[in-house]
Amino acid sequence: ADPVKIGFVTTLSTGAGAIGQDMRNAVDLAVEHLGGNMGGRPVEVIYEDDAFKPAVGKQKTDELVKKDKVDFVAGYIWSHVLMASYKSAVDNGTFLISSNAGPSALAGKLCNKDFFSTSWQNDTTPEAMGEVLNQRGVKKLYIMAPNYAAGKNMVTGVERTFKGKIVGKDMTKFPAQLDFSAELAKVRAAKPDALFVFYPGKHGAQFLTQYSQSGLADSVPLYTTFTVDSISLPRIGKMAEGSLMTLFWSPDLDNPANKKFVTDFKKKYGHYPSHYGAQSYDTIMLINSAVEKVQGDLSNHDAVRAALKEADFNSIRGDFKFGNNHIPIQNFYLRQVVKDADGNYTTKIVSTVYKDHQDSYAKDCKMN
Amino acid sequence: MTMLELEDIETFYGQSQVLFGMSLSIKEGEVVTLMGRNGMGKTTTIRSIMGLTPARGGRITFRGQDITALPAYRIAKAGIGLVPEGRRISPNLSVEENLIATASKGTSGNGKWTLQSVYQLFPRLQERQTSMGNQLSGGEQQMLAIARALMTNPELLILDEATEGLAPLIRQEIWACLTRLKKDGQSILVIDKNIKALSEIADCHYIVEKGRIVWTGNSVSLAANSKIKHRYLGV
Amino acid sequence: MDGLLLLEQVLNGFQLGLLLFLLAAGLTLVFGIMDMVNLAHGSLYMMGAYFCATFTGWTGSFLVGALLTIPAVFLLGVIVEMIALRNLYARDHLDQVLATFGLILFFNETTRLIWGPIGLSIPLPEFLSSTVEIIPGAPYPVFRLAIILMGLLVAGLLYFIVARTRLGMLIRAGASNREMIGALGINIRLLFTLVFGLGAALAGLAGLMAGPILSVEIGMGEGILILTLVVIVIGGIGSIKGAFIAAIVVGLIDTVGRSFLPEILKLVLSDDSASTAAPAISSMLIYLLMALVLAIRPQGLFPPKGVGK
Amino acid sequence: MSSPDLLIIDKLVKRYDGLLATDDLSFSLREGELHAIIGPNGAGKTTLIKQLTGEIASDAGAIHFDGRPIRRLSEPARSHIGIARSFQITSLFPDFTVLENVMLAVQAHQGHSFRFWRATGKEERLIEPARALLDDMGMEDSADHLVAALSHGEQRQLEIAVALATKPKLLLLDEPMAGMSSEDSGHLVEILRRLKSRYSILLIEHDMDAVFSLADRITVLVYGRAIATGTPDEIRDNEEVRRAYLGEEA
Amino acid sequence: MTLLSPRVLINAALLLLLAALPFLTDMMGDSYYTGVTSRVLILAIAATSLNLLIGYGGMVSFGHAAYLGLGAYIVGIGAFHAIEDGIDWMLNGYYQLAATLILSALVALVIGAISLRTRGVYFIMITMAFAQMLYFTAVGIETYGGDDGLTIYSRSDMLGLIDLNDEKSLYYLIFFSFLAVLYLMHRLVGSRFGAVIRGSKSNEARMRAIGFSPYKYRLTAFIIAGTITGYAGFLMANLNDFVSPSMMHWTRSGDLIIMIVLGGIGNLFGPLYGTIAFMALEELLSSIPLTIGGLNVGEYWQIIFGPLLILVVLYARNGIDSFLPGTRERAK
Ligand SMILES: Nc1ncnc2c1ncn2[C@@H]1O[C@H](COP(=O)(O)OP(=O)(O)OP(=O)(O)O)[C@@H](O)[C@H]1O
Ligand SMILES: Nc1ncnc2c1ncn2[C@@H]1O[C@H](COP(=O)(O)OP(=O)(O)OP(=O)(O)O)[C@@H](O)[C@H]1O
Ligand SMILES: [Mg+2]
Ligand SMILES: [Mg+2]
Repeated sequence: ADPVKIGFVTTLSTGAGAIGQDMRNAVDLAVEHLGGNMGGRPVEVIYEDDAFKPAVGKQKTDELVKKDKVDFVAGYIWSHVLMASYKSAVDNGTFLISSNAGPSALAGKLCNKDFFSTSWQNDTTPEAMGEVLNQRGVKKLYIMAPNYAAGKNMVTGVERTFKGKIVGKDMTKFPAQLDFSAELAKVRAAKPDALFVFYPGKHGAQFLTQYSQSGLADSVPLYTTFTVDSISLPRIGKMAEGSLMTLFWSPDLDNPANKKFVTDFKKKYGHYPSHYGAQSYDTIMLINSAVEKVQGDLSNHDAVRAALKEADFNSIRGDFKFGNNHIPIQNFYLRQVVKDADGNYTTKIVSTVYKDHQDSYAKDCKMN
Repeated sequence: MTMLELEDIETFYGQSQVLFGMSLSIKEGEVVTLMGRNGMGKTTTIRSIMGLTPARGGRITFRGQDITALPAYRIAKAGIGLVPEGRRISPNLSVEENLIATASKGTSGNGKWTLQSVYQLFPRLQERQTSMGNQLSGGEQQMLAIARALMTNPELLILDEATEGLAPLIRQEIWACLTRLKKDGQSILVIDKNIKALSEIADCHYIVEKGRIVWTGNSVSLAANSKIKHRYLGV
Repeated sequence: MDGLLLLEQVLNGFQLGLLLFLLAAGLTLVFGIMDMVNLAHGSLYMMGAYFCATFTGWTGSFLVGALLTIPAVFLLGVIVEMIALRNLYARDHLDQVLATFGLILFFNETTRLIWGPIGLSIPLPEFLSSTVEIIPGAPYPVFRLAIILMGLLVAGLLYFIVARTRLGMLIRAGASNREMIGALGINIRLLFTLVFGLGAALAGLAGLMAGPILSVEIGMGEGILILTLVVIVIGGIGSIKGAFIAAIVVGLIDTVGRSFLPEILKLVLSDDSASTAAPAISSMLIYLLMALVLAIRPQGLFPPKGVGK
Repeated sequence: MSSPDLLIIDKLVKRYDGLLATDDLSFSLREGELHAIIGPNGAGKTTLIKQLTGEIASDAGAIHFDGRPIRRLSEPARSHIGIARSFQITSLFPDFTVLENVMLAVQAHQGHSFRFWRATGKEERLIEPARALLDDMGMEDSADHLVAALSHGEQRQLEIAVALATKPKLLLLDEPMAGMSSEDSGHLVEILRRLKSRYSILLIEHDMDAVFSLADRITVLVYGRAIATGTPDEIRDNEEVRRAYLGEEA
Repeated sequence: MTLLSPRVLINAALLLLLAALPFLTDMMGDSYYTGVTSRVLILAIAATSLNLLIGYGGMVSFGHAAYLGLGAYIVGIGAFHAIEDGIDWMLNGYYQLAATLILSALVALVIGAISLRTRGVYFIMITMAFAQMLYFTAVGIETYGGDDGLTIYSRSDMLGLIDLNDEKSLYYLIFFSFLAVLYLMHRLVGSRFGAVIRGSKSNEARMRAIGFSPYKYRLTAFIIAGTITGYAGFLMANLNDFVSPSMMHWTRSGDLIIMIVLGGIGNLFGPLYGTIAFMALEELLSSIPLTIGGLNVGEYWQIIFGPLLILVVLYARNGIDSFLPGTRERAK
C-alpha cells in the first residue's frame, strides 16, 4: 500500500536545532513503537528544517503540501513560523498539527477545522503558575520575560490568575538581551516575594547563570515556565536545582504510555526526553489513532477530521481530549528540578494545579 | 665590485609585457641614471628590482645574492632604499612616525642617517614634525619620502622622480646632497627628467625605450650625442 | 528612582560597556587599523568561550582554561587569516563582509558539529563566583568586577601599543600603505597575520570573560557583534580611544535606559502605553544613538587622525 | 592695456590648527591673463586653489569673482559660475573612457541631470562638444580608451580637458606638468599657450621654464603671504625670491 | 557589442524559460515550483534595485530588507482592518499599492537624507541601524502580531483586473514587474542620471569640482531603489499571505547583498542570476542526501555554503557573471 505521508517541520539547523533534534528523536521512536505502520499502511515521515525563519518554514510547508503531497503536516516549534506556514497547509486541505507552538490567535478567532495541537495554548501554563503563586501565599511578584508575542502571552497568563500585587515587570529586549544585571538590580530593590520568569531556549541558561551569580537566589525564589527543560537541564541543572515550574507533563507522570515513552527514549538516546519530544510523540500517536479509525483510507477528509477530533489514543499525558478549538483540555502540574538516582537532573511532579484546564481563547473560536 | 646586476629582465602587468630583456648594472659607489620618456618602463624596472612586480624572466643579483624571486621586504632588508614614484607617504602617521616606523641601522649596523641628520637636510620636515602625512603639501611629502628612504641607511639608494614637485631651491639642495652622498661612497640609481643636473653627478646613463636599454654611456658621450637625446628624451 | 539603585545601574552599565570594549578593541584593531571588516570577530569570540569551556572541563580550573584559551584562539586567528583572509586586505569592504559572513556560517555549524547544539557552561571557581558589597545592600558579583578590571587593562595596553610603539606605527601604516611598507623592509604579511591573531586573541579573551555570565552557545557572537559594530562606529572606526568611550556610553545608555525608561515614559504617556513602548524603544536606543551621532558627526565621535580628509 | 580684474582676493586666511596656510593674502587676476603662482613647498599654493574652488572653507577674507563675492558659494556652485581646476594628483574617473570623462563634465553644465531615460551614448548634445574638445587637445585617438590604460602624460592632459569641458572663465591649474617627460611637458606648454588667449588661467608650477615662458604675471607665495608680484623678468631679478625659492635656477 | 552575443542569448533564454515556467510546471503536475520561482523573482526585483545603489552607485545599503517589510506590512495591515473591522476599502489593492509606494519613498527619503551624509562603513552601519529600528517597531506593535507576524487572510483586491489568488496570474504579475524593473534599470543606468550616479561612485571629489552636487542624485537613487523594493514587498505579502518582522531583520538585508554579489555587482542581469543561485544553493545543499556517521550532511549545509561564499569572493570576483561567455559589460 501507499505510505501515509507525514511532513514534519522543525528547526534542525542553527543553535535552536537541539529542540528539533529532540522532537525528531521522539517521532522516530513513535514510528518505531508503531512498527512503522498505521492502519495497515507504512509510514513515511519527511523532516524539513525551518532554520528558525518564518519564510523558510512557509516554503518548506509549501513544498510538503504541493510537491510531496503529504497527508499531514506537523511539528512547528515557533509561533511565527507556524503563523507563516499555517495558511499554506489548511488552504490546501492538508491537516496541520502543531507539536509545540500555541499562539492565541489559532486558539481563538482564527481557529480552523483542519488545525490541531498536541501541546497547549501559550497562556495556559503561566495561568497554572499564577495559581501556584496564590497557593503558596506570594503577595508581591516581580515578572520578567522577553518582549515578543510568546513572552507577552506568558505574562498575560500569570496576570490573569495571580491575585497578589505585581511590584515590577520587565519586558526585556528580544531577540537577544545579553545582560540582565540592570533588571536583577531592580528586582532586588523591589523586594518581591517571588520572581516569575519566562526565558525559553538559550536565554534560559543565560538568565539562570546571572540570577544565580547575583546572589538573589537566597532572598527571592524563582518560578519559571519553559525556561528550564530536559534539553538544558544537563547544563544548567545545578543552578536550577529546586526551582519550580508548571507544565502539563513531566517525565515522571504516572501512566503506561508515558512510562513506555520515557523508558524507551532514555534507552535509545541516553537522556530524558523533553516536553517537545513528548508532544511530538503524541502527534504521531494522534495521527495513528485517526488513520486506524478510518482503516487507512484517507480519501474522506471529513472522516479523518472526525477521527482526529476523537483523539482516541493513549497519550503520554493520560487521558487526551480536544476542546472545541482543537487544543487539548488537560491537567497542569507543578514540577521541581531534582537529581534522579543516577545523578542526572530531571523534574518531578510536586502537585496537580489544574485538572482539565481549558484555555481562555476557546470561547472566541466560532468552530464547532 | 658590482652592486646590482639585471640580466634580461622580462616583466608583465597581467598579460601585458612591459620589460623586454632589460639589463643594466651598477658598481659600488656609482651613480647611475635611468632615462626615457613617459611610459617606457623605468618605474617598472624599479618595481622589478624591489620585488613589487617580480620579473618573470631574467635574473637580478644584488651584491652577489640572487634576489629575483625574493619578497620585497627581504630585498629592502638586503640594503636597497626606495623613494617611490608618487611619494606613498603613510597618511595616518605623523611626519616623525613616518620616519622612524621603517628606520633601520642598515646592513652594516652603523648607519649614519638619523632623525637629526635628515632634519638637518630638510628643516621644513622638522617644522611639520607632528603633522599627519595627509596634511603635508605635495613637496613636503616628497621630502619625507626621501628622508624615509635615507633612514633605512641603504647600500643602494633608488630615487624614482624624487625631485618631482619640489621647489627649485630644494631641488638644488637634493642634487647637492646626492653629490655629497656619492662622495661618501653611496651607490645610487636615479630616475629624473632633469638631465643637466644628472649629468653632473652620474657616472653612467642608461636610456630606456619600450622596455629595453637602447643606449648607455657616460655624461660626456651623452652631452655629445644630441641625436640620442632628441630621439629618446625629447630634448 | 532612588540614588543607590541609580548608582548600582551605573556600575552595571560601566561593566557592560567594558565587556563591549573587550570585543570592540580587537574589532577596531583589525577593522579600523588594518582596514578589514571582520564580521567573523563574533565567531572568534564564540570560539574563545567554547575553548575556555572545554579547557576548563579538561583541567578543572577556569584560570588554567583561560590561559590555554588565549593562545589557542590566537592560533586559530592566524590559521583563518592565512587560509581565507590574507588576500582580502586590498579588496573593498563588500568583499570582506561577504567572506567573513561565510566564515560565520562555517564556524557556527562546525561548532554545532563538534560540541552539539546545546551549548556549554563555564563553571567559575569559588572566589570568582561570590559577591562583594561595594554598594550597601547590593552585593555585586566578583566576576563582573574582574571584567571591569580586564577591560581597563586591555584599554591601557592597547592604547600604549598602537599610539606609542613602533609596532603600532607599522600596523597603522600597513593598512593604508601596504606595498610601500613592504618595500621599506617590513614583512608586512607576517605583521598582518600576527595582528589578526592579536585581534582574534582579544576576541577570545572577550569570549572567555563573557562566557561565564552570558552563556556559551552557538550564535552567541552575532547579537553582540552588531552591538560591537555600533560601538566602534560611534567611536570612530580605528580609534581605540573612541571605542573605549563609545563602549562605556553604549553600556550606560543601554543599562540605565532599560531600567528607567518605563518610569520616564510614564511622565508623558499613560501607564499602559508607557510599559508597551518602553521595551521597544529601549531595543532601539543604541541604534537611535548611532543614527544621531552619525547624523551630526558622519565619521563618528573620534575619527583617528590622518584617514579620509 | 590693463584689462579689468576677474578675480580679486582680499585678506584671505586659512588656518590649520596652529599653521597659517594662507595668511592675509591679497592679489588679483586680470581678465585673459595667465597668472602664475610660485613658492616653496608648503607655501600654501594648493590650499589657495582649494579655497578658490570651495573645496575647503576660508577662515576670513573675501573672494570676488566676476564682480560678485563668492566666499559663501559651494564648490559645485562655483564651478557653475565659471571656475574650473585641475588636480595636483591626477583625479579622473578611472573606469570611464576618455570621452565619457569629458562628456560628464559637459553634462554638468547643461542644467540638471534628473533625466532618467535617454541613453547618454546617443546624446549628440553631450558627445559633440566632448569630441570637439578632445580634437582640440589632440586626444581624439584615445577617446574610447579607459582612463586606467592611459599613460601618465595623457592623463595629465585629460585633467585639463575635463576642466575645460565645464566652459570656465577661470582655469586653476595645480602643477599640470608634474611627472611629465620633457617632451610631454613641452607639448603641454604649447597647449597652454593656445588656451591662454581664450581663458584666464591661474597656474601653479615648479617647472620654471614653463612658468617663465607662459606667465604674464607671477606672484610669489611664502608661508601663505605674497612676497612679490610682477612680470617674469621682475621676479627673476628679485633678490628675495631668489633666496626663498629660485636659488641659482633661472 | 554585437546584438546576439552568446551572453545576450543566454540571458534571453533564461527570460523565456521564466516566461513559460507556469506551463512547464503544469506539465510536470507540480505547481510548487511556480511559487518558488515567484519568490525568486520578487527577491530579484529587490536585488536589482539594490544593485542600483551598490553596483552602480557604491552605496552599500545594509537595510534594504526594511522596504520589503514595509510594503508587505501595508498589505497585511490593509487586510487586517478590512477583515477585523470591516473597513473594505483597505483591501483595495490600488490603495495599498499607492500607500506602499508613497510610504517607501518617504521612508527612503528620511533614511537617505541622513545616511548619505556618511561614507563607507559608516553608511553600511547607519542604514542597518535604521532598518533595525523599523524591525523593532514592527516587533513592538502588538496589534499586528508583533514578533509572531500577521497572517494575511485576504490578498489585495485588484478589482477584477487581475486575480492575485490565482497562482498563474500572480506569477505573471511578478514576472512582468521584474521585466519592467530590469528595463527601467537599463535605461536609468545609461541615462544622464545614471552617469552622475556612476561618476559619484568613481570619483566624488572630481564630481564636485566639475559642478555636480552628488548628494541630491544619490538621494534620488536611494528613493527609487527603496520604492521599487517596497513594491516587491507588496508582491511578497500577496504571495506569502504572511508578513512578520523577521522579513526586515538585518540578516535578510545581508541575504540581498549576497545575492547581488553572487550574481556579479554592477551588472544588469547579475541580481537575477545571484538570486537564483542563492535560492538554489540553499535548497540543493540542504537536501544533500548524504549521511556520514549518523549525521545528515544536509542539516549542516552551511558548513559548505560558508566556504563557498569565501571561494566566490576570492576567485570569482564578478560572481556568476565571470562564468558567462563574452566579456563583462563594463559597469556602464
Ligand atoms: N599597474 C599597471 N597595470 C598595467 N599596465 C601598467 C601598470 N603600470 C604601468 N603600466 C604600463 O607599463 C608601461 C611602463 O610604465 P612605467 O610606469 O614603468 O613607465 P615609466 O617609464 O616609469 O614612465 P613615467 O615617466 O611616466 O613614470 C606603461 O605603458 C604603463 O601604461
Ligand atoms: N588638512 C591639513 N591639515 C593641516 N595642515 C595642512 C593641511 N593641508 C595642508 N596643510 C599644510 O598647509 C601648508 C600649505 O600646504 P599646500 O598644500 O597649500 O602647499 P603647496 O604650496 O601647494 O606646496 P607644494 O608646492 O609642495 O604642493 C603645508 O605646510 C601643509 O602641511
Ligand atoms: Mg615612472
Ligand atoms: Mg601643492
